[in-house]
Amino acid sequence: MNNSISGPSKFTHGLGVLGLLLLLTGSVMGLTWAPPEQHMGEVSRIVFVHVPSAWNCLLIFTFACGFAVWSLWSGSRKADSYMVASIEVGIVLNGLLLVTGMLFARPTWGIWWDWDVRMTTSLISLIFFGGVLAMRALIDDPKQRATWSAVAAVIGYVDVPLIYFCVRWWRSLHQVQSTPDTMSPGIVLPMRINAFAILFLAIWFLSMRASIERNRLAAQDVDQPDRLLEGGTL
Amino acid sequence: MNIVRRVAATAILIAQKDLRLEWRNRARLFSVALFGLVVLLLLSLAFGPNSDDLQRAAPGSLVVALLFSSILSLSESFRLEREDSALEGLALVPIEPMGLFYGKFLANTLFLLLLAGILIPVTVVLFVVEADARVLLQLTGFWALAAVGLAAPGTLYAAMTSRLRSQDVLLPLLLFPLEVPALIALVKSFGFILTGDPMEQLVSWTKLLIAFDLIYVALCGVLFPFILDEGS
Amino acid sequence: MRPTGVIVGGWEYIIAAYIITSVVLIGYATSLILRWRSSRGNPPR
Amino acid sequence: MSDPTTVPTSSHRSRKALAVVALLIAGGAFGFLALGDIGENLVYYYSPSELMEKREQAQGASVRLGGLVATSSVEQQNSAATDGQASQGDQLFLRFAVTDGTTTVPVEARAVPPAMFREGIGVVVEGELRADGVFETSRLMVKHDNEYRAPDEGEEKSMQRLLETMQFNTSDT
Repeated sequence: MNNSISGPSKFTHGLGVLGLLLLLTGSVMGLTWAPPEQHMGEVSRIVFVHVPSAWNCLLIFTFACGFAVWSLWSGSRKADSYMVASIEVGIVLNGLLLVTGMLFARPTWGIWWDWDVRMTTSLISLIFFGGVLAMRALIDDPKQRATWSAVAAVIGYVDVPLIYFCVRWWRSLHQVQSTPDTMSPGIVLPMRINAFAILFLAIWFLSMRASIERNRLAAQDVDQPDRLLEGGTL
Repeated sequence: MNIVRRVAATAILIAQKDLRLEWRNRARLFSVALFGLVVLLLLSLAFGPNSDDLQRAAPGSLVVALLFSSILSLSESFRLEREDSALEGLALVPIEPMGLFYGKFLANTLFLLLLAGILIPVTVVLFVVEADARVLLQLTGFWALAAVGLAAPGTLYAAMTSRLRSQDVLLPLLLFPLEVPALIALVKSFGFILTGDPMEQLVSWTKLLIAFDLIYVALCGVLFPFILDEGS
Repeated sequence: MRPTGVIVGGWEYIIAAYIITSVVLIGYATSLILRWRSSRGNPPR
Repeated sequence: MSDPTTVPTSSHRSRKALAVVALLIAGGAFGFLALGDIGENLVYYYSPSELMEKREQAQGASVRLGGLVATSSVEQQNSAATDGQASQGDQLFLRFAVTDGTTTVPVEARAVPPAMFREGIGVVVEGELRADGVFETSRLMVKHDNEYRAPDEGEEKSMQRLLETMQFNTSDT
């Protein structure tokens, strides 16, 4: 058993810093250099935080599902630590996408909230994955915690593809996804920069959160050496 | 194909066992149904006494009462197994884990159907809705579809949360978000059944419910063996 | 007056969105660093 | 299952096969959600044609109507509305018509429209169809398309392109 302290690698720390710098660049570009949209005016600048959060939220929940499957398959602690990290980071981005979405919806659509499919499914994922974290907090045995939260996460993931595709499958208030073809280049560029920025930041978040989880588990092993006999693999 | 037969045999055995236990201890059905009735009573008082308001609130109230009492019944369903470590016992016997799940699931679904048999007529009375036998049957049929989609993740989560502290909070916290599509489909279709379906949408909602049922029933069956492995 | 179809102003929404985003991201990063420090060191909790 | 010491047996393998079959069923159901004609009917709002087809039954029920604001149909009723001070809900602020290219429904809105409201933009209105065929609403939402263009790049969009915003033929996409 490896009891050394776990932490992000130098490369990951670098990625985090790069993400931060990119986010500053993209946001400043978005707030000043990018043109206002022809009808939305200045308010369109909210896309530069809303859309990147949304993309990365869905991506990271997808990671969570992948890690959950890996965790079920192998029982590896690493998989479990990355799964809980992805769920937590996904929740943060999920919250951001909802709040920025509401701030975007009020001036453009005229409402803060409406129960269309996009908004409903996005709220479901937030509540559900929050529930998974709540469940984890109540389980003491690490192996049991890993398995059960992985099982819950896989089922809850059913909602995530719905968030992405619902606007294409069903009529909704939210418009369908934009593509570079439907946007001016001046709007596409800051959005891309911010998308990568939040992705890099999220990778640093994931790595940090997963390290915390592994450190805590290692500390628990020292506390209760009999657990080691059951064979927690790292 | 052998495996399918073994899973089915296990499922039937477990469902029989559960239903027999249920029948011997009818107090459980009684108390869960009574809880549903209390919810209906509270909601009808909250929305009433104007009969127009009541009728408008009827579909939603029925769904809420059904969901609340379902949670009670689901969380009860693993209590017995936990109290005598019976689940661990079952896991030791060479039994098909998937069969164990589908047996529990079957028993829970039937129990939820029984619940509807009590709550639906009461709703019709308390919420002064006009309904003939055909409408009652349609309502029950829709609930049956939703009950399948509720019982599958419900059984799985109940198996997990029954062994945790504060399961009473966790089960609804995990289950209700999953059930939102089913809940919307139910409220809509109950509404259409009770007050008419001008746009002929009932079929689409049925398809949606069936799709969700298939997803949850299949997925939960695959995942259940994992929690059984993690037994004690 | 006929609606023009163009949103004028609305900076309060934009500022709110960017401030909330930065506060959430910075807050989460801080909480991670703090939790990582306490997880790393001395015997548990 | 995760125990590496167990030797895979035939029942092990058949269990795995069963799990794969179950996953395929789940995936198939998901595909059905995507490709089945569910979306067409399971609607968040009706098109003017759909609403008028079922005119008798729809009257008096609370429904959502979605469509494009018809050309030169906008009529401001109450100039006090524009300063944003007037209370919403009771006063009639706006008359316009909602169209899907074939059918047009007149709308009376008792709500201050969002600033993006204009001719040719998509709207979703919540309310009811009166007996005189006018749709009465107090909740007016704008549904814009997925285009983000700088002011100088804006070009006149065809009716066809505008109608795509409303996703009336969702099953074709």
